[in-house]
Amino acid sequence: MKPFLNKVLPHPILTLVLWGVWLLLNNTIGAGHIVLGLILAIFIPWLTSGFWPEKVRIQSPLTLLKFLGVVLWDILVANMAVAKLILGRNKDLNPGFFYIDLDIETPLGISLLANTISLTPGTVSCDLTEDRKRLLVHALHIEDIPATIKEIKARYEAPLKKVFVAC
Amino acid sequence: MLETALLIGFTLVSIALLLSFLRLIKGPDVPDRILALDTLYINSIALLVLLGLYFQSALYFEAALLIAVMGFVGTIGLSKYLLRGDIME
Amino acid sequence: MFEWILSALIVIGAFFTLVGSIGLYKLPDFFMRLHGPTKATTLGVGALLIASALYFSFKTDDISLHEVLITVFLFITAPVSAHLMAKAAIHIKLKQVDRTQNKMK
Amino acid sequence: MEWLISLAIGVLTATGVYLTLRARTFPVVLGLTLLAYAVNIFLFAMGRLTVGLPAVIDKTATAAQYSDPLPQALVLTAIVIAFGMTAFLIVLALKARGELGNDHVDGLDTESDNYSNKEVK
Amino acid sequence: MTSLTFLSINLPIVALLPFFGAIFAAWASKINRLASAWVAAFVTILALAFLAPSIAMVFAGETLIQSWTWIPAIGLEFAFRLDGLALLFALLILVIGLLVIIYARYYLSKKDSMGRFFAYLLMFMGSMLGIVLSENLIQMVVFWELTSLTSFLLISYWQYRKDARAGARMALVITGAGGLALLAGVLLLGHVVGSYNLTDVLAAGELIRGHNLYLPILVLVLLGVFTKSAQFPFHFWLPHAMAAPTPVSAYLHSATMVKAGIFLLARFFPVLSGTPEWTWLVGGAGLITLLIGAYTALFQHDIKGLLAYSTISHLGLITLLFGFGTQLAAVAAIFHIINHATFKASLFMVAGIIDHETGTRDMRRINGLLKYMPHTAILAMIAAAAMAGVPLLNGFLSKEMFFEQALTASNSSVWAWAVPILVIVAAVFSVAYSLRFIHDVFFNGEPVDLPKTPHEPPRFMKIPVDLLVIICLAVGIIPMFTVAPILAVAVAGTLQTTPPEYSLAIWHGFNLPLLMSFVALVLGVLVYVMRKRLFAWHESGVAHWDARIIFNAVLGGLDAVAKSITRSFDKGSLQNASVWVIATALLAGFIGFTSVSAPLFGDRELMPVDGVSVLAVAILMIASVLTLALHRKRLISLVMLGVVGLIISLMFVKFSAPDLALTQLSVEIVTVILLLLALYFLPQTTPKETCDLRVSRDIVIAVLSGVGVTLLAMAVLTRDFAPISEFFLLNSVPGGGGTNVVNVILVDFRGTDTLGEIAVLALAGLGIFAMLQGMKLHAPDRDTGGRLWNSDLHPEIMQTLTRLLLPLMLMIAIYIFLRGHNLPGGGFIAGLIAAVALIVQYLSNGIAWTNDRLKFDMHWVIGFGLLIATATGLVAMGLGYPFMTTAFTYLNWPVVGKFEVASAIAFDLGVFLVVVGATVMSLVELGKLSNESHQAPVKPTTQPTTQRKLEQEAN
Amino acid sequence: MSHLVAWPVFLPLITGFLLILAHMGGIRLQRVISFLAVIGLVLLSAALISATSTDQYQVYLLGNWTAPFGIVLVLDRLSALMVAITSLLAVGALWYAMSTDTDKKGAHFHILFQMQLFGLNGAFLTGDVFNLFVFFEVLLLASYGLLLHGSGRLRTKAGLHYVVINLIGSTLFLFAVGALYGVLGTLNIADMAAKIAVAPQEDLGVIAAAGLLLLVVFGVKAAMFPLYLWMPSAYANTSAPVAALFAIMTKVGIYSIIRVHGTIFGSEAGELAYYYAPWVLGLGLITLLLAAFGVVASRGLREQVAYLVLASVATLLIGVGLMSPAALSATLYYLIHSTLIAGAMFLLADVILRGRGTYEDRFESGPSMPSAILIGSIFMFAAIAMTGMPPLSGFFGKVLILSAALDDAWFATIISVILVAGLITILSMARTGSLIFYKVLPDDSVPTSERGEPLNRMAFIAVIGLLLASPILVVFAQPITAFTESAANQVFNSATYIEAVLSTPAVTEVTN
Ligand code: NA
Ligand code: NA
Repeated sequence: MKPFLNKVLPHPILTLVLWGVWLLLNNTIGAGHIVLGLILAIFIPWLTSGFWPEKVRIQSPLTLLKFLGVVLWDILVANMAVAKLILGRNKDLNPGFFYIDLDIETPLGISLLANTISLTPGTVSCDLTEDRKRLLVHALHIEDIPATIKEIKARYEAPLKKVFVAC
Repeated sequence: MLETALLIGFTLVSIALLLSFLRLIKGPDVPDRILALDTLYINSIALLVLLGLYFQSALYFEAALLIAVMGFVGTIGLSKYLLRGDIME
Repeated sequence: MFEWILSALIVIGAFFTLVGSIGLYKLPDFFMRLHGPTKATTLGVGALLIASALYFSFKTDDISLHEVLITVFLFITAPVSAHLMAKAAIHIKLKQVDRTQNKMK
Repeated sequence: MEWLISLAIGVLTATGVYLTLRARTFPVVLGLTLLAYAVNIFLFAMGRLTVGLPAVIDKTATAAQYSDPLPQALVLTAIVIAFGMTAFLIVLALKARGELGNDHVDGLDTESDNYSNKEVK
Repeated sequence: MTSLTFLSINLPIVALLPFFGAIFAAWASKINRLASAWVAAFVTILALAFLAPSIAMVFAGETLIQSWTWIPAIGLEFAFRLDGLALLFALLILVIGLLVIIYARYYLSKKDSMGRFFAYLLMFMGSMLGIVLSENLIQMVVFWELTSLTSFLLISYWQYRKDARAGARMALVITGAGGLALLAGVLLLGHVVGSYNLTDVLAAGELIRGHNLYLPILVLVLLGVFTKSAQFPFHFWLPHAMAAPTPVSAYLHSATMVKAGIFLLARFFPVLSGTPEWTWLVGGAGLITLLIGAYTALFQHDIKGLLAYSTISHLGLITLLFGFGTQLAAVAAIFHIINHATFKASLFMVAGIIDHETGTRDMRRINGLLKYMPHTAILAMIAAAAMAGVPLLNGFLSKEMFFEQALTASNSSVWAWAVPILVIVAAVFSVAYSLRFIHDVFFNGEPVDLPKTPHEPPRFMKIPVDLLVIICLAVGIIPMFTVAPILAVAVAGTLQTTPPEYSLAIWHGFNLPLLMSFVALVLGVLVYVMRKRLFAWHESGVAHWDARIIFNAVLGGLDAVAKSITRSFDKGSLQNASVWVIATALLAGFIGFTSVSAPLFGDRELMPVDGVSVLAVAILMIASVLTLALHRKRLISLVMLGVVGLIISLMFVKFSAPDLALTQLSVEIVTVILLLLALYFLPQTTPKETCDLRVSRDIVIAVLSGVGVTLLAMAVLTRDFAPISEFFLLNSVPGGGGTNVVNVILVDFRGTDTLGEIAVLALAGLGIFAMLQGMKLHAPDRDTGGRLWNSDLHPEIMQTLTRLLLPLMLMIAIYIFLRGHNLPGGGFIAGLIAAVALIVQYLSNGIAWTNDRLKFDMHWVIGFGLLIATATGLVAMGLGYPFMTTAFTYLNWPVVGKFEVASAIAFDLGVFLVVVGATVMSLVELGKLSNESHQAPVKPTTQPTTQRKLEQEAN
Repeated sequence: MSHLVAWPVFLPLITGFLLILAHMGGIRLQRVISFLAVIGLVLLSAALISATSTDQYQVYLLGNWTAPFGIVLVLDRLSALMVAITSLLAVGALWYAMSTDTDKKGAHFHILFQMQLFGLNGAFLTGDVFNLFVFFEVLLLASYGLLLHGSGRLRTKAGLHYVVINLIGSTLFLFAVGALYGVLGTLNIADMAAKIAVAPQEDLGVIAAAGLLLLVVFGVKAAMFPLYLWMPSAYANTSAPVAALFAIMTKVGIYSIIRVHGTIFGSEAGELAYYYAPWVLGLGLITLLLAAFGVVASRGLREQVAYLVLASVATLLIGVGLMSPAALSATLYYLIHSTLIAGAMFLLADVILRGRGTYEDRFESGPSMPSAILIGSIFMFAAIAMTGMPPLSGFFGKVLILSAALDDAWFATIISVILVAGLITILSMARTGSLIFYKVLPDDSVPTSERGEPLNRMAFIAVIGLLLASPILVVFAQPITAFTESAANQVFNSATYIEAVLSTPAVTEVTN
C-alpha cells in the first residue's frame, strides 16, 4: 500500500496545493471542477515526479503557518519602509553588501530563505556561494550589519530550518 | 468614488510605466535594462488589473497571469545569458 | 464602505507600483534600484489584485480568488528574478555607489 | 485612436524594413520580427478597433457590438506561423554563421562566386 | 481499297520514315559497322517507294493533301502536301540522299561511328522531306528548325575538332535564328489569312500583299530564307560548316539544307512576290550574294571552301532569279535548283574523294591529280564545267535562262543596265574559280608534300559521282527528254497556275545571253590567267573581311552584355534582393491606389484617444525605434524588442483580443529565448556600416514603407464595412458549441487554417532538427567584456524554485487549454505555456538533467499531435460529413454535473501537442548545439566545480 | 458526400505524420510509405481530372460550413491540372532522390517532401485567400527544409536568401489580405469577387492597391522581375531532387495569379477587371529578357537551368498577362511542359555533375563522362524541349502563346521578345552541350580521383520518365489542348465559379 501510494502520490502536499490552485484558477468550487482538479492534482505530480529529486517533508506545519504570517507582515512593513527610503533623498541611503553564513541545508529551505530576504526589509539576496554555505545580501540602507544578520537568522532561517527537513 | 480611484490608479501606474521605460532607455548597463523590462512587465500586470476593474470584466485575468509567468521567464533567460552566455546547457 | 475599501486598495496598489518604478528610476546604482521593483511593485500589484478579487467576488455571484494565484506567483518569482539579476550584475562587476559597504569587485 | 494605431503600425513597419535591409543576420531577424508585429497589428486592426468587448459570447451584447473575431483568429494563426518561421530563420542564421564563417547575410563581406571557386563542394 | 487507304497516308510516312529509320540505323551499328549504311539506304529506297505511287497523280496535275487535326486551337494540322514543287524537292532529297549514303559508306573511316552518322543523316533527310511536304506552315517550321538541329549534329560530327564545333554552332545560331523569324512570319501570315494551311495561304496572295502586315511578313520570311540559303549578309556560316564530313557537305550544300530557303522562296512566290519590296529585298540580296560568293570562291585554297563560296554564289543566283519576280525567272530558278544540286553534289563528292585519297584539301599542295586518278578527274572536270556554264552541260542551260532574265526582268528599273553587268562579272568569276578548281587540282605540276600517295578511290565511291555527272550531261544535251517533265510540274507547283511558255533547247540562236556566256567564258579564263596579281590584291585586304568576326563580336558582345546585366542585377546580395521586393511593393501599392480615382480616407467616425493609450503607443514606437537605433548592440536591441512585444500584448488586451494577447505574450518570450540561444554563437555587436549611401537609401525606403502602411491602415479604418463575422458571432454557440468565438473559428469554422498552421510549426521543429544535425559552432568561453563565464551553471535558487513552478505552470496550461472553447485560451496558448514550462526547466536545470526526466521524443509528440488533429477531421468523413466537421454534445454525469464534450477539443489537443513538441524540440535542439560545441573549447576550469559535483550527486 | 477533392490535400499530410511516427523505422520503411503515397497522389489526380470532365465545379465545404464562412476546397480543371502536374513531378523527384540516396543526406527528407506536397495541393485547391496564405507557409517551410537538405556552403547562403525574401513576401501577403478584408469583409475568393462587383467607387482605390500588393507577393513566388533574385541561386544550389520538385514552386505563383487575380479582378470586377494584367505582361517580358541574359551569363549548368526555368516562368507570365482564354490555355499547356521538363533538367544536370567528377557542372572542359553518348543524347533532347525548339513540347507551347499574342496590341514586342530570348537560350544551350559533351579533356589528362562516377541507371529512369512528357504533349496535343482550353474557359467564366462556390449547401442529413 505504501509504495503504491508513494507512486501515485509522490508529493501529497503538492497534490493538495495543486488541487487548490485548480479551484482558484477556475474560481469555482463546483463539483465538476473538484473532481477534475483532484484528477489533475494527482496526475501532474505523478507526471513531473522526476523533476523533484529530493523529497521534502514539512515537519511542523504550525511553524510554517506562523512563519508565513510573519513574512506577510514583514512584507507590508518592509514596503512602507522601502517606500520611505525610495521617496527620500538618495544621499541619505547607506547601501551595503553582507554575507549570511547559512545553517539551513536543504535546497528548498535555502531558496525560500533567499526569497524571504528579498521580499522583506530593504534586502535582496544576491548570490549563493557555490558551497551553499553563504548567502550574499544587498541592503538598500543598513547601519548595523551583524544585527541584521542576526535578525534574519532568527526570524526566518530558524523556522525554515525547522519546517523543511530533507528525507 | 471607484471611478475616481481608478482614474488615480491609471494615472499612477501610467507614470510608473513611463519611469520604468525611461530607466530602460537610460540603462546604463544591461542588468539595469533587464530590471527595467522586468518592472515594465509587473507594471503591466497592474495596468491589466485596473483595466479589468474598469471594464468590469474577468477576461483580463489570464493575460495578467501570463505576463507574470512570461516576464519571469524572460528575466531569468536574460540574466542567465549575462552569467553564462549559454542559457541552456 | 465596500467602495471605500476598494478605492483605497486601488490607490494604494497603484501608489506602491509607482514607488517601485520611482525607485527604479531615481536610485543611483543597480543594486539599489533592484529593491524598488522586487518589493514595492510586488506589494502594489498585490494590493490591486486583492482589490480585483474583492470586486469580482462581491459584484458577481461567484467568489473570485484566482487573483491570489498571481500574487503568490509573483512572491515566488520576483525574488528569484532579483536574485539572478543581482548575481549577473555582480558577475559582470557593475559599479556600486562609493558609499556602499563591503563593495563587490 | 485609429491614427495612433496606424502610426504605431507605420513605425513598426519602418523600423522593421530598415533592420531587414541590414547586412547581418541578427538585425535581419529583429527586423522581420518587427515586421511581423506590424502586420499582425495591421491585420488585427482591419476588424476595426473595439474596446472592452472581446468576442466571448454572453447574453448582454448583440453581435454588432463585439469585436470582430475573424481577424483575431487570423492574427493568431499569423503569430504562430511567424514564430515558426522566425525560429527556423534563427537556426538558419546560425547554420550560415557556421558554414560561411561570419554572420553576413551574403556569407562574405565581398562578392562570392558560385563557380569560380573550385574547392566549393 | 488497301492501296487507296495507303495512298491517303503515304506522305507522312515518307516524311517520318527516316526518323524511325534513324533509330534503326543507330541500333544497327551495334551489330555491324556497315549495317547502318544499309539501313539508311534501305530506308531511303523505302521512302522513295512510298512516294512513287503518288508521282503519277502529281504529273496528272493533282495536288495531294493528307491531313489530320492536331492542335485545333491554333489551326495546327498534321498536314502534308504533294504538288510539283514538293515532288521535285522530295526526289532531289531522296535520290541525292541515296547517293550520298552510298558514298559515305566508303568515305567514313574506321574510327568514325557509323551509327551516329547515318542516324543523323536520316533525321536530317526526314526534316528536309518534312519541310517540302508540309501543308501546314507551322508544321513546316517544325521541320525547318529540325534541319537546323540535325545539321548541327552533322556538322559537329567530328566533335573533337574545334572548327567542327564552332562551325556547327554558327550554323545552328544563324539558321535557328532565321527559323524563329520565319516562325514569326508564318504566325503573322496565319493571322492575316486565318489559316496556316498552304492551300489557303496560296489562295490569299492578294489579301496578303495588300495587308499592312505584308512588309513584316515579307521581312520575317526572308530572314528565314536568307539565313538558311546563306544569302548576304548571313552567308558566312556556310564556309565554316565545311568542317563537316564531306558527304554531309555534299548533301547539305547541294540539294538540301541550303535549298530549303530557296524552296521557301519558291513556295511563297505566288503569295509574296510581285511587289517592289520583294524585288528589292530578294533581288538585292541575291545579287550581292551572287557577286560575293563568286568573287570569294576564287581565292579559296581549300577545295571545299571554294565549293562553299561557289554554292553561296549559285544560291544568290537562284535568289536573284526569284527576285526578278517574273514567272519565267521562276522557271529559270527552279531549273537551276536542279542543275546546281547535281553538279554541286558531284563536286563535293569529288572533293571528298580527293581529301580521302590525299589527306588534304589544300589546293596549293594538291596538284596534277589527273595522272593519279584519271576517272575522278574526268568526272570533276565535267561537273566543274557545268558549274562554269559550259555548253552541253546542264549549268549552261539554266545560266542562259538566267542571263535572259537578267536582261529582261530588270527592264523596268532605273538600274536596268547594272544588273546584266554585275551578272556578267559574277559569271566571269564563276568561270575563273571553276577553272581554278580543275587546273589547280588536276594539272599544275606535281603534288607538294601530300600525307598519302593518291590513287583512285573504291569503285562504289565513284558510282554516285558517275550518276550525277551523267545527269549533268543528259540534262545539258537532251533537256526535253530528261528534265522537262519534272521541271514542268515543279514550275506549275511553284506558280500555282499554268506555267508560262519557255524553251529548254540548247540552241536559241545567237542572242544576247549567248554573247554574255561567251564574254563570261573568255573573261573568266583571263581572270584565272591573271590570278597571281588578283590574289596579291585580295590577300592584302578583302581576305580579312570575314563576317565571322562580326558574328563572334556580336556573340561576344551578347556575352558581355548578358554578364554585366546579370551580375549587376543578380548580385547574389540579399540586401539587394530585399530592396527590390520592398520597393516594388511600395510602388505597387502606390500605382494600385492611383489607378482608380477614389479618396484616400473614408468618413467613418473615429474613436477618441485616451492618455494611457497614447503613453503605451508612445512607448511602443520609441522602443521600436530604439530596437533599430541600438541594433548594433544586439542584446540591448533584443531587450527593446521585448518591450515592443509587451506593449503589443497590452494593445491586444485593450482592444478586446485577449486570445491574441495571451499568444503574443507567450510567443514573445519563446522568441526572446530563441534569440538568446542564437546570440550566444553570434557576434555580440554589429559592425558599423561603411556605405552611407546604402544607409540613406534604406532610411528612405523604410520611411516610405512606414508612411505607406500608415496610410493604408487609415484608408481602411476610416471606412465602414460589412464583414462576414456576424455569422461567427451568431453561430459560435449554436453551431460550434463554444462561446469564445475566436477559438471556435480556429478549431471549427476555419479549422483547416489551424491544421496548416500546426503543420508549419511541426515543420519548423523538424526543419530545425534536421538543420542542426551535425552542426558545430564555436562557443565563446568568455563574454564581450573578456570575462570568463560565471562558473555556476545552474544557480541553486533558480533551480529549486523553478522546479516548484513546473506543476504550477502545467496546471495553468491545462486550465487555459480546457477553457479555450468558451473563454480566452485554447490549444495554442496552452501549448506555448506548457512549452515554456518545460523550457524553464531546461534553462534552470540544464538539458541533460531535464531530458533524463522527460522521456518523450518530441518527434512523437508532434506526430501524435498531427495525428489527433487530423483524425478528428477524418472521423467526420467516416460519418459522411466533410473533413473537419465537428460535433459537440452536453453530458450530464452524476457528481460532475453537466459538461460539454466537443470533438473540437480533440482537435485542439492535437494543436496543443504539436505546439509543445515543436517549440520544445526547436529550443532544446538549439540548446544541445552549445553542449556539443562546448566539448572542444575550454571550460572555465580555473574555478571550482563544486556545482557540477553536486549536480552529479543529485543525479 | 464525395471526399475526392479533399484527399489530395490530406493524403500527403497523413503520410507526413505517419513518417514522423515512423522516423525511427529506418529509411527503407520511409521510402516505401513515401513512394506509395506519391503513387497514390498520381492515381488521385487521374480521378480528379476525370471528375472535371463536366463543367461542374466540385466545392468541398471543410467543416461543413458554407462559403464564405468556412473554408472551401474548389476543384475545377485548373486545380486538377496543377495537382496532377505536382504528383507527376513528385514521382520523378522522389524516385531520383531514392535512387541516389539523396534522401539519406540529412534528416527528415521524406517528411518534408510530403509536407511540401500537402502545402502545394492545399494551395491549388483552396478557395480562400487566407487559407492560401497558410498553405503557402506550409509549402514554404517544407521547401526551406528541403532546400537546405544535405547542407553545404552555397546552399546555406542561397537558403538564407530564399527564406528571408519569402518572409518579406509573407508579410506583404498579410498586408494585402488584411486590407482586402478590411474593405470587403470577407476572405473567400468567390465572395471577394462578388463583393468587388458591387463595391462603391470610393473603396476601389484601396482594393486596387491591395490587389497589386498581392500581385507582388505572387510575383515573388513566381519569380517575376524584379522579384526573382532569390531564385537562381536557390535552385542552382539545392540538391537535384529538391530542385526538380521546386520546378512547381514558381508555378504556385503563376497559379495564384490566375486563380486569385483572375477571379477577384475578373470579368465581374467592373473598373478593376483585369487591371493587373498589363503589369504581368510587361514584367513578364522584362523577366524573359533578363532570364535569357542569365542563361548566357551562367557559370554552371545548374545555374543555367535555373535561369531557363526563370525564362519559362516569364513566358507563362506573358501568357497570363495576355488575358484571353486562348492565351491562358496556351499558358497551361506550356506550364505542364515547362514544369515537368524543368524537373527533368535539374535531375539531368545532377547526372552530368556526378559524371564529371570534381569538375561538377562548372562550365569548363572536363573529362568525358561515363555513358556520355546516352547522357548527351538525352541532354540534347531536354535542351531542345527546354529552349522551345521543335519538335518538342516547348515549341508548341510557345507557338500557342505567340499565336494568342497576335490579338494583343503589343504583339510585335511580345513576339520579338519571346523569339529573341528563345534564340539566346538556344545559342547558350548549344554552347553548353558542346562544352560538356564535345570539348572534353583527353582521357590521360584527368587523374582517376577527379573523374566522375558511372551513370546511375536507376536514377536516370527518373530523368527519362519526366522527359517523356514532352513527346507525349506533342503527340497528344489535341486532347491536352482541348483540356487546357476548357480549363481556361472555366477560369474566365468567373461568374460560374462565384455562383458554384457560394451556392454549395452544407450536408444536412447523412443518408447511408
Ligand atoms: Na545550451
Ligand atoms: Na593545286
